[in-house]
Amino acid sequence: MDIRVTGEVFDFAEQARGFSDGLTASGAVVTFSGIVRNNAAGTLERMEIEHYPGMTEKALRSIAQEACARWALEDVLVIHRHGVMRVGETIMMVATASRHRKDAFEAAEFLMDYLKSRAPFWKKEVCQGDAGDWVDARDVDEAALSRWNS
Amino acid sequence: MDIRVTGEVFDFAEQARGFSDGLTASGAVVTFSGIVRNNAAGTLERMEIEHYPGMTEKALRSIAQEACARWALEDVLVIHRHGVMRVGETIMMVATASRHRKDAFEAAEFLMDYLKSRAPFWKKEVCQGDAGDWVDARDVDEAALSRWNS
Amino acid sequence: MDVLYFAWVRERIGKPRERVETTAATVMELVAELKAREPRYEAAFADISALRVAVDQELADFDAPLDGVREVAFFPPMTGG
Amino acid sequence: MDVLYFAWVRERIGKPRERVETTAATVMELVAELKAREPRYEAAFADISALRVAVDQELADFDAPLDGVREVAFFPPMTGG
Repeated sequence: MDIRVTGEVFDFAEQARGFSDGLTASGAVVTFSGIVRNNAAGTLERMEIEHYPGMTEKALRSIAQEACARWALEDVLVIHRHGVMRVGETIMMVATASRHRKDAFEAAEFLMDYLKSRAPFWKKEVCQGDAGDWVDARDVDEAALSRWNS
Repeated sequence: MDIRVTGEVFDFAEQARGFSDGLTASGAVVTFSGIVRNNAAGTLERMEIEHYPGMTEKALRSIAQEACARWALEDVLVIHRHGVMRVGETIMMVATASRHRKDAFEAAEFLMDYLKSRAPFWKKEVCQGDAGDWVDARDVDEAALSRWNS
Repeated sequence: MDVLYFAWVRERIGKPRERVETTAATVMELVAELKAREPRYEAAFADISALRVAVDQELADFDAPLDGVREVAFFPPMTGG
Repeated sequence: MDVLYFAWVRERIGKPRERVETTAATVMELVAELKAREPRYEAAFADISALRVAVDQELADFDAPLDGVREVAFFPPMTGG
Protein backbone atom coordinates (compact mmCIF):
# COMPACT_ATOMS: atom_id res chain seq x y z
CA MET A 1 0.00 0.00 0.00
CA ASP A 2 1.37 3.37 -1.04
CA ILE A 3 -0.33 6.59 0.14
CA ARG A 4 1.15 9.94 -0.83
CA VAL A 5 0.03 13.50 -0.18
CA THR A 6 2.16 15.91 -2.17
CA GLY A 7 2.46 19.55 -3.11
CA GLU A 8 4.31 18.64 -6.32
CA VAL A 9 3.16 17.95 -9.89
CA PHE A 10 3.17 14.21 -10.61
CA ASP A 11 2.91 12.18 -13.78
CA PHE A 12 -0.09 9.85 -13.73
CA ALA A 13 1.24 7.51 -16.44
CA GLU A 14 4.66 7.15 -14.81
CA GLN A 15 3.03 6.34 -11.46
CA ALA A 16 0.67 3.87 -13.13
CA ARG A 17 3.66 2.13 -14.73
CA GLY A 18 5.54 1.96 -11.43
CA PHE A 19 2.48 0.50 -9.73
CA SER A 20 1.89 -2.03 -12.49
CA ASP A 21 5.56 -3.07 -12.69
CA GLY A 22 5.60 -3.89 -8.98
CA LEU A 23 2.83 -6.49 -9.26
CA THR A 24 3.37 -10.22 -9.47
CA ALA A 25 -0.01 -11.90 -8.98
CA SER A 26 -2.63 -9.51 -10.33
CA GLY A 27 -4.17 -9.92 -13.75
CA ALA A 28 -6.37 -6.84 -13.33
CA VAL A 29 -5.28 -3.24 -12.74
CA VAL A 30 -7.68 -0.29 -12.50
CA THR A 31 -6.61 3.34 -12.32
CA PHE A 32 -8.57 6.52 -11.80
CA SER A 33 -7.11 9.96 -12.31
CA GLY A 34 -8.68 13.35 -11.72
CA ILE A 35 -7.60 16.29 -13.85
CA VAL A 36 -8.10 20.06 -13.42
CA ARG A 37 -10.59 21.26 -16.05
CA ASN A 38 -11.48 24.76 -17.12
CA ASN A 39 -15.00 26.13 -16.59
CA ALA A 40 -17.39 26.71 -19.50
CA ALA A 41 -16.24 30.33 -19.87
CA GLY A 42 -12.58 29.29 -19.98
CA THR A 43 -11.67 31.68 -17.17
CA LEU A 44 -10.19 29.30 -14.58
CA GLU A 45 -6.78 30.57 -13.55
CA ARG A 46 -5.92 27.92 -10.99
CA MET A 47 -7.26 25.43 -8.51
CA GLU A 48 -6.09 25.56 -4.91
CA ILE A 49 -6.46 22.59 -2.60
CA GLU A 50 -6.22 23.04 1.14
CA HIS A 51 -5.79 19.99 3.35
CA TYR A 52 -5.38 19.04 6.99
CA PRO A 53 -1.76 17.92 7.47
CA GLY A 54 -1.63 14.98 9.84
CA MET A 55 -5.24 13.95 9.40
CA THR A 56 -5.04 13.69 5.60
CA GLU A 57 -2.62 10.78 5.38
CA LYS A 58 -4.31 9.07 8.30
CA ALA A 59 -7.72 9.33 6.60
CA LEU A 60 -6.40 8.12 3.24
CA ARG A 61 -4.61 5.20 4.86
CA SER A 62 -7.71 4.21 6.77
CA ILE A 63 -9.81 4.29 3.57
CA ALA A 64 -7.21 2.21 1.72
CA GLN A 65 -7.04 -0.30 4.60
CA GLU A 66 -10.82 -0.64 4.50
CA ALA A 67 -10.60 -1.36 0.75
CA CYS A 68 -7.97 -4.05 1.39
CA ALA A 69 -10.25 -5.62 4.02
CA ARG A 70 -13.24 -5.70 1.66
CA TRP A 71 -11.60 -6.87 -1.57
CA ALA A 72 -8.79 -9.24 -2.50
CA LEU A 73 -6.16 -6.69 -3.54
CA GLU A 74 -2.47 -7.22 -4.20
CA ASP A 75 -1.74 -3.51 -3.94
CA VAL A 76 -3.31 -0.05 -3.65
CA LEU A 77 -1.88 3.33 -4.61
CA VAL A 78 -3.32 6.72 -3.67
CA ILE A 79 -1.66 10.02 -4.61
CA HIS A 80 -3.37 13.33 -3.87
CA ARG A 81 -2.00 16.81 -4.44
CA HIS A 82 -2.56 19.95 -2.41
CA GLY A 83 -1.58 23.55 -3.15
CA VAL A 84 -1.86 25.32 -6.49
CA MET A 85 -2.76 23.43 -9.69
CA ARG A 86 -3.17 24.59 -13.28
CA VAL A 87 -5.63 23.42 -15.94
CA GLY A 88 -4.58 20.03 -17.31
CA GLU A 89 -2.63 18.95 -14.24
CA THR A 90 -3.47 15.75 -12.41
CA ILE A 91 -5.13 16.39 -9.03
CA MET A 92 -5.03 12.84 -7.75
CA MET A 93 -5.03 9.20 -8.72
CA VAL A 94 -5.83 5.81 -7.29
CA ALA A 95 -4.74 2.41 -8.60
CA THR A 96 -5.88 -1.04 -7.51
CA ALA A 97 -4.63 -4.49 -8.47
CA SER A 98 -6.34 -7.83 -8.05
CA ARG A 99 -6.67 -11.25 -9.64
CA HIS A 100 -10.17 -10.36 -10.82
CA ARG A 101 -11.45 -7.23 -12.48
CA LYS A 102 -14.54 -6.97 -10.26
CA ASP A 103 -12.40 -6.52 -7.12
CA ALA A 104 -10.09 -4.01 -8.80
CA PHE A 105 -13.02 -1.95 -10.16
CA GLU A 106 -15.08 -1.96 -6.97
CA ALA A 107 -12.12 -1.13 -4.75
CA ALA A 108 -11.16 1.82 -7.00
CA GLU A 109 -14.72 3.16 -6.92
CA PHE A 110 -14.88 2.71 -3.15
CA LEU A 111 -11.60 4.59 -2.71
CA MET A 112 -12.86 7.45 -4.88
CA ASP A 113 -16.24 7.65 -3.15
CA TYR A 114 -14.66 7.84 0.30
CA LEU A 115 -11.80 10.06 -0.70
CA LYS A 116 -14.26 12.61 -2.17
CA SER A 117 -16.28 13.04 1.02
CA ARG A 118 -14.18 11.71 3.91
CA ALA A 119 -10.61 12.85 3.29
CA PRO A 120 -9.87 16.41 4.49
CA PHE A 121 -9.31 18.26 1.22
CA TRP A 122 -11.06 21.46 0.14
CA LYS A 123 -10.97 22.78 -3.41
CA LYS A 124 -11.06 26.43 -4.34
CA GLU A 125 -11.41 27.61 -7.94
CA VAL A 126 -9.75 30.93 -8.72
CA CYS A 127 -10.84 32.65 -11.94
CA GLN A 128 -9.32 35.64 -13.68
CA GLY A 129 -9.85 38.72 -11.53
CA ASP A 130 -11.61 37.08 -8.58
CA ALA A 131 -10.52 35.95 -5.12
CA GLY A 132 -11.68 32.39 -5.62
CA ASP A 133 -14.71 30.31 -4.68
CA TRP A 134 -14.74 27.24 -2.49
CA VAL A 135 -16.18 24.29 -4.41
CA ASP A 136 -19.43 23.07 -2.84
CA ALA A 137 -19.71 19.44 -1.85
CA ARG A 138 -22.19 17.69 -4.13
CA ASP A 139 -25.14 15.76 -2.68
CA VAL A 140 -24.47 13.05 -5.26
CA ASP A 141 -21.03 12.44 -3.74
CA GLU A 142 -22.48 12.02 -0.26
CA ALA A 143 -25.18 9.74 -1.69
CA ALA A 144 -22.55 7.59 -3.43
CA LEU A 145 -21.34 6.36 -0.04
CA SER A 146 -24.60 4.56 0.68
CA ARG A 147 -23.67 1.96 -1.95
CA TRP A 148 -20.98 0.64 0.41
CA ASN A 149 -23.11 0.47 3.56
CA SER A 150 -25.71 -2.10 2.59
CA MET B 1 -12.76 6.60 -30.22
CA ASP B 2 -9.68 4.49 -30.79
CA ILE B 3 -10.00 0.72 -31.24
CA ARG B 4 -6.91 -1.35 -31.91
CA VAL B 5 -6.36 -5.07 -32.37
CA THR B 6 -2.67 -5.83 -32.48
CA GLY B 7 -0.21 -8.70 -32.55
CA GLU B 8 2.50 -6.53 -30.98
CA VAL B 9 3.54 -5.86 -27.38
CA PHE B 10 2.23 -2.49 -26.19
CA ASP B 11 3.03 -0.32 -23.20
CA PHE B 12 -0.04 0.30 -21.05
CA ALA B 13 1.34 3.40 -19.32
CA GLU B 14 2.44 5.03 -22.58
CA GLN B 15 -1.00 4.42 -24.11
CA ALA B 16 -2.69 5.76 -20.98
CA ARG B 17 -0.59 8.91 -21.21
CA GLY B 18 -1.42 9.40 -24.89
CA PHE B 19 -5.11 8.95 -24.16
CA SER B 20 -5.01 11.35 -21.22
CA ASP B 21 -2.98 13.99 -23.09
CA GLY B 22 -5.56 14.09 -25.87
CA LEU B 23 -8.41 15.12 -23.56
CA THR B 24 -9.67 18.66 -23.11
CA ALA B 25 -12.95 18.47 -21.18
CA SER B 26 -12.75 15.39 -18.96
CA GLY B 27 -11.89 15.60 -15.28
CA ALA B 28 -12.15 11.82 -14.82
CA VAL B 29 -10.11 9.10 -16.53
CA VAL B 30 -10.45 5.39 -15.77
CA THR B 31 -8.18 2.68 -17.17
CA PHE B 32 -8.30 -1.07 -16.93
CA SER B 33 -5.44 -3.30 -17.99
CA GLY B 34 -5.25 -7.08 -18.10
CA ILE B 35 -1.90 -8.77 -17.56
CA VAL B 36 -0.74 -12.36 -18.23
CA ARG B 37 -0.24 -14.10 -14.88
CA ASN B 38 1.43 -17.38 -14.10
CA ASN B 39 -0.54 -20.30 -12.67
CA ALA B 40 -0.08 -21.44 -9.06
CA ALA B 41 2.57 -23.98 -10.07
CA GLY B 42 4.53 -21.36 -11.98
CA THR B 43 4.57 -23.49 -15.14
CA LEU B 44 2.89 -21.16 -17.64
CA GLU B 45 5.08 -20.85 -20.70
CA ARG B 46 2.90 -18.58 -22.78
CA MET B 47 -0.63 -17.45 -23.51
CA GLU B 48 -1.95 -17.61 -27.05
CA ILE B 49 -4.94 -15.58 -28.12
CA GLU B 50 -6.81 -16.47 -31.29
CA HIS B 51 -9.25 -13.99 -32.76
CA TYR B 52 -11.60 -13.59 -35.72
CA PRO B 53 -10.05 -11.00 -38.04
CA GLY B 54 -12.73 -8.78 -39.48
CA MET B 55 -15.31 -9.49 -36.82
CA THR B 56 -13.04 -8.54 -33.91
CA GLU B 57 -12.67 -4.85 -34.69
CA LYS B 58 -16.31 -4.64 -35.69
CA ALA B 59 -17.42 -6.17 -32.36
CA LEU B 60 -15.10 -3.94 -30.30
CA ARG B 61 -16.26 -0.85 -32.15
CA SER B 62 -19.89 -1.75 -31.63
CA ILE B 63 -19.32 -2.27 -27.87
CA ALA B 64 -17.49 1.07 -27.62
CA GLN B 65 -20.26 2.84 -29.55
CA GLU B 66 -22.83 1.39 -27.18
CA ALA B 67 -20.78 2.74 -24.24
CA CYS B 68 -20.70 6.20 -25.85
CA ALA B 69 -24.48 6.07 -26.30
CA ARG B 70 -25.06 5.14 -22.66
CA TRP B 71 -22.60 7.46 -20.91
CA ALA B 72 -21.30 10.99 -21.46
CA LEU B 73 -17.78 10.16 -22.63
CA GLU B 74 -15.23 12.43 -24.23
CA ASP B 75 -13.18 9.51 -25.50
CA VAL B 76 -12.77 5.74 -25.37
CA LEU B 77 -9.68 3.62 -26.03
CA VAL B 78 -9.62 -0.16 -26.48
CA ILE B 79 -6.44 -2.09 -27.29
CA HIS B 80 -6.45 -5.90 -27.42
CA ARG B 81 -3.61 -8.19 -28.37
CA HIS B 82 -3.73 -11.51 -30.17
CA GLY B 83 -0.98 -14.05 -30.78
CA VAL B 84 1.65 -15.16 -28.29
CA MET B 85 2.10 -13.41 -24.93
CA ARG B 86 4.51 -14.02 -22.04
CA VAL B 87 3.95 -13.71 -18.30
CA GLY B 88 3.88 -10.04 -17.27
CA GLU B 89 2.82 -8.71 -20.67
CA THR B 90 -0.32 -6.62 -21.06
CA ILE B 91 -3.12 -8.50 -22.84
CA MET B 92 -5.46 -5.60 -23.30
CA MET B 93 -6.57 -2.26 -21.91
CA VAL B 94 -9.52 0.07 -21.98
CA ALA B 95 -9.59 3.74 -21.05
CA THR B 96 -12.60 6.03 -20.64
CA ALA B 97 -12.81 9.77 -20.05
CA SER B 98 -15.73 11.80 -18.80
CA ARG B 99 -16.60 14.91 -16.80
CA HIS B 100 -17.77 12.71 -13.93
CA ARG B 101 -16.16 9.67 -12.38
CA LYS B 102 -19.38 7.63 -12.33
CA ASP B 103 -19.65 7.72 -16.13
CA ALA B 104 -15.98 6.88 -16.61
CA PHE B 105 -16.12 3.96 -14.15
CA GLU B 106 -19.38 2.48 -15.40
CA ALA B 107 -18.38 2.75 -19.05
CA ALA B 108 -15.05 1.02 -18.37
CA GLU B 109 -16.79 -1.82 -16.52
CA PHE B 110 -19.36 -2.12 -19.30
CA LEU B 111 -16.61 -2.31 -21.94
CA MET B 112 -14.81 -5.02 -19.96
CA ASP B 113 -17.96 -7.06 -19.34
CA TYR B 114 -18.90 -7.06 -23.02
CA LEU B 115 -15.39 -7.50 -24.30
CA LYS B 116 -14.94 -10.61 -22.12
CA SER B 117 -17.96 -12.45 -23.49
CA ARG B 118 -18.91 -10.80 -26.78
CA ALA B 119 -15.68 -10.03 -28.63
CA PRO B 120 -14.27 -12.98 -30.61
CA PHE B 121 -11.09 -13.78 -28.69
CA TRP B 122 -10.12 -17.19 -27.34
CA LYS B 123 -7.33 -17.71 -24.84
CA LYS B 124 -5.12 -20.78 -24.68
CA GLU B 125 -2.65 -21.36 -21.85
CA VAL B 126 0.43 -23.35 -22.78
CA CYS B 127 2.43 -24.83 -19.90
CA GLN B 128 5.85 -26.44 -19.94
CA GLY B 129 5.64 -29.69 -21.85
CA ASP B 130 1.98 -29.57 -22.85
CA ALA B 131 0.10 -28.67 -26.00
CA GLY B 132 -2.00 -26.03 -24.30
CA ASP B 133 -5.52 -25.78 -22.90
CA TRP B 134 -8.26 -23.49 -24.07
CA VAL B 135 -9.42 -21.28 -21.21
CA ASP B 136 -13.04 -22.00 -20.29
CA ALA B 137 -15.50 -19.14 -20.29
CA ARG B 138 -16.59 -18.37 -16.72
CA ASP B 139 -20.28 -18.31 -15.76
CA VAL B 140 -19.56 -15.23 -13.67
CA ASP B 141 -18.50 -13.35 -16.82
CA GLU B 142 -21.72 -14.23 -18.61
CA ALA B 143 -23.69 -13.28 -15.49
CA ALA B 144 -21.93 -9.89 -15.33
CA LEU B 145 -23.74 -8.83 -18.51
CA SER B 146 -27.14 -8.90 -16.82
CA ARG B 147 -26.18 -5.75 -14.88
CA TRP B 148 -26.44 -3.76 -18.12
CA ASN B 149 -29.78 -5.12 -19.31
CA SER B 150 -32.10 -3.94 -16.57
CA MET C 1 -20.72 -19.78 -48.32
CA ASP C 2 -17.57 -19.61 -46.20
CA VAL C 3 -17.66 -21.56 -42.96
CA LEU C 4 -15.05 -20.64 -40.33
CA TYR C 5 -13.95 -22.47 -37.19
CA PHE C 6 -12.08 -21.06 -34.21
CA ALA C 7 -10.30 -22.35 -31.09
CA TRP C 8 -11.08 -25.99 -30.23
CA VAL C 9 -13.77 -26.19 -32.93
CA ARG C 10 -11.03 -25.45 -35.48
CA GLU C 11 -8.73 -27.99 -33.85
CA ARG C 12 -11.37 -30.74 -33.83
CA ILE C 13 -12.44 -30.19 -37.42
CA GLY C 14 -8.83 -29.78 -38.48
CA LYS C 15 -9.11 -26.62 -40.57
CA PRO C 16 -9.76 -22.92 -40.00
CA ARG C 17 -12.23 -22.43 -42.86
CA GLU C 18 -13.83 -24.07 -45.86
CA ARG C 19 -16.18 -23.31 -48.74
CA VAL C 20 -19.53 -25.07 -48.31
CA GLU C 21 -22.21 -25.41 -50.97
CA THR C 22 -25.50 -25.73 -49.13
CA THR C 23 -29.21 -25.14 -49.40
CA ALA C 24 -29.61 -25.09 -45.59
CA ALA C 25 -32.21 -22.50 -44.59
CA THR C 26 -30.91 -21.97 -41.06
CA VAL C 27 -27.70 -22.34 -39.06
CA MET C 28 -29.20 -25.44 -37.41
CA GLU C 29 -29.77 -27.08 -40.81
CA LEU C 30 -26.18 -26.27 -41.78
CA VAL C 31 -24.97 -27.89 -38.54
CA ALA C 32 -27.00 -31.02 -39.37
CA GLU C 33 -25.43 -31.20 -42.85
CA LEU C 34 -21.92 -30.79 -41.45
CA LYS C 35 -22.45 -33.41 -38.70
CA ALA C 36 -23.55 -35.91 -41.36
CA ARG C 37 -20.22 -35.55 -43.17
CA GLU C 38 -17.61 -37.14 -40.91
CA PRO C 39 -17.02 -38.15 -37.29
CA ARG C 40 -14.79 -35.11 -36.62
CA TYR C 41 -17.70 -32.80 -37.50
CA GLU C 42 -20.02 -34.97 -35.44
CA ALA C 43 -17.58 -34.57 -32.52
CA ALA C 44 -17.17 -30.82 -32.93
CA PHE C 45 -20.93 -30.20 -33.04
CA ALA C 46 -21.95 -32.87 -30.49
CA ASP C 47 -22.94 -30.35 -27.81
CA ILE C 48 -24.41 -27.32 -29.49
CA SER C 49 -24.89 -25.56 -26.12
CA ALA C 50 -21.08 -25.34 -25.87
CA LEU C 51 -20.91 -23.45 -29.18
CA ARG C 52 -21.56 -19.94 -30.40
CA VAL C 53 -22.23 -18.85 -33.96
CA ALA C 54 -21.65 -15.67 -35.95
CA VAL C 55 -23.49 -14.99 -39.20
CA ASP C 56 -21.72 -12.48 -41.46
CA GLN C 57 -19.55 -11.50 -38.47
CA GLU C 58 -22.43 -10.78 -36.09
CA LEU C 59 -23.32 -13.04 -33.16
CA ALA C 60 -26.49 -14.97 -34.01
CA ASP C 61 -28.79 -17.74 -32.81
CA PHE C 62 -28.76 -21.24 -34.22
CA ASP C 63 -32.17 -20.66 -35.80
CA ALA C 64 -30.88 -17.64 -37.74
CA PRO C 65 -31.77 -17.79 -41.48
CA LEU C 66 -28.95 -18.24 -44.00
CA ASP C 67 -30.60 -16.58 -46.98
CA GLY C 68 -28.04 -14.28 -48.65
CA VAL C 69 -25.41 -15.04 -45.99
CA ARG C 70 -21.76 -15.15 -47.08
CA GLU C 71 -19.95 -16.22 -43.92
CA VAL C 72 -20.83 -18.40 -40.93
CA ALA C 73 -18.41 -18.99 -38.03
CA PHE C 74 -18.55 -21.56 -35.22
CA PHE C 75 -16.57 -21.23 -31.99
CA PRO C 76 -16.68 -21.80 -28.22
CA PRO C 77 -17.81 -19.06 -25.82
CA MET C 78 -15.42 -16.14 -26.08
CA THR C 79 -12.69 -15.51 -23.50
CA GLY C 80 -11.31 -12.08 -24.27
CA GLY C 81 -10.28 -9.34 -21.87
CA MET D 1 -6.72 22.42 23.38
CA ASP D 2 -5.83 23.35 19.80
CA VAL D 3 -8.74 24.42 17.61
CA LEU D 4 -8.17 24.38 13.85
CA TYR D 5 -10.18 25.94 11.03
CA PHE D 6 -10.08 25.08 7.35
CA ALA D 7 -11.36 26.48 4.04
CA TRP D 8 -14.09 29.17 4.44
CA VAL D 9 -14.32 28.55 8.19
CA ARG D 10 -10.68 29.60 8.44
CA GLU D 11 -11.32 32.61 6.21
CA ARG D 12 -14.35 33.77 8.22
CA ILE D 13 -12.64 33.41 11.57
CA GLY D 14 -9.46 34.91 10.18
CA LYS D 15 -6.93 32.39 11.47
CA PRO D 16 -5.98 28.77 10.82
CA ARG D 17 -5.65 27.69 14.46
CA GLU D 18 -5.67 28.89 18.02
CA ARG D 19 -5.13 27.63 21.55
CA VAL D 20 -8.40 27.52 23.50
CA GLU D 21 -8.73 27.04 27.26
CA THR D 22 -12.11 25.48 27.82
CA THR D 23 -14.13 23.29 30.17
CA ALA D 24 -16.63 22.41 27.42
CA ALA D 25 -17.72 18.79 27.78
CA THR D 26 -18.72 18.32 24.14
CA VAL D 27 -17.98 19.79 20.70
CA MET D 28 -21.39 21.50 20.81
CA GLU D 29 -20.50 23.25 24.07
CA LEU D 30 -17.20 24.38 22.57
CA VAL D 31 -19.09 25.81 19.58
CA ALA D 32 -21.40 27.73 21.94
CA GLU D 33 -18.38 29.20 23.76
CA LEU D 34 -16.72 30.24 20.49
CA LYS D 35 -19.94 31.79 19.11
CA ALA D 36 -20.24 33.93 22.25
CA ARG D 37 -16.81 35.46 21.62
CA GLU D 38 -17.19 37.67 18.55
CA PRO D 39 -19.44 38.19 15.51
CA ARG D 40 -16.98 36.46 13.16
CA TYR D 41 -17.27 33.26 15.21
CA GLU D 42 -21.04 33.71 15.34
CA ALA D 43 -20.98 34.00 11.52
CA ALA D 44 -18.72 31.00 10.99
CA PHE D 45 -20.82 28.73 13.23
CA ALA D 46 -24.25 30.15 12.27
CA ASP D 47 -25.32 27.04 10.34
CA ILE D 48 -23.87 24.00 12.04
CA SER D 49 -25.36 21.67 9.40
CA ALA D 50 -22.91 23.20 6.89
CA LEU D 51 -19.94 22.20 9.07
CA ARG D 52 -18.01 19.06 9.84
CA VAL D 53 -15.83 18.41 12.85
CA ALA D 54 -12.77 16.25 13.54
CA VAL D 55 -11.70 15.36 17.07
CA ASP D 56 -8.05 14.38 17.39
CA GLN D 57 -7.94 14.04 13.58
CA GLU D 58 -10.91 11.66 13.33
CA LEU D 59 -14.30 12.72 11.93
CA ALA D 60 -16.77 13.05 14.80
CA ASP D 61 -20.28 14.20 15.70
CA PHE D 62 -21.06 17.50 17.37
CA ASP D 63 -22.08 15.71 20.53
CA ALA D 64 -18.66 14.00 20.81
CA PRO D 65 -17.09 14.37 24.29
CA LEU D 66 -13.94 16.49 24.65
CA ASP D 67 -12.47 14.80 27.70
CA GLY D 68 -8.74 14.29 27.10
CA VAL D 69 -8.95 15.69 23.56
CA ARG D 70 -5.97 17.66 22.27
CA GLU D 71 -7.16 18.90 18.86
CA VAL D 72 -10.55 19.87 17.41
CA ALA D 73 -10.97 21.00 13.79
CA PHE D 74 -13.93 22.68 12.08
CA PHE D 75 -14.39 22.76 8.32
CA PRO D 76 -16.99 22.56 5.54
CA PRO D 77 -17.89 19.24 3.85
CA MET D 78 -14.80 17.88 2.14
CA THR D 79 -14.26 18.15 -1.60
CA GLY D 80 -11.28 15.96 -2.41
CA GLY D 81 -10.77 13.66 -5.35
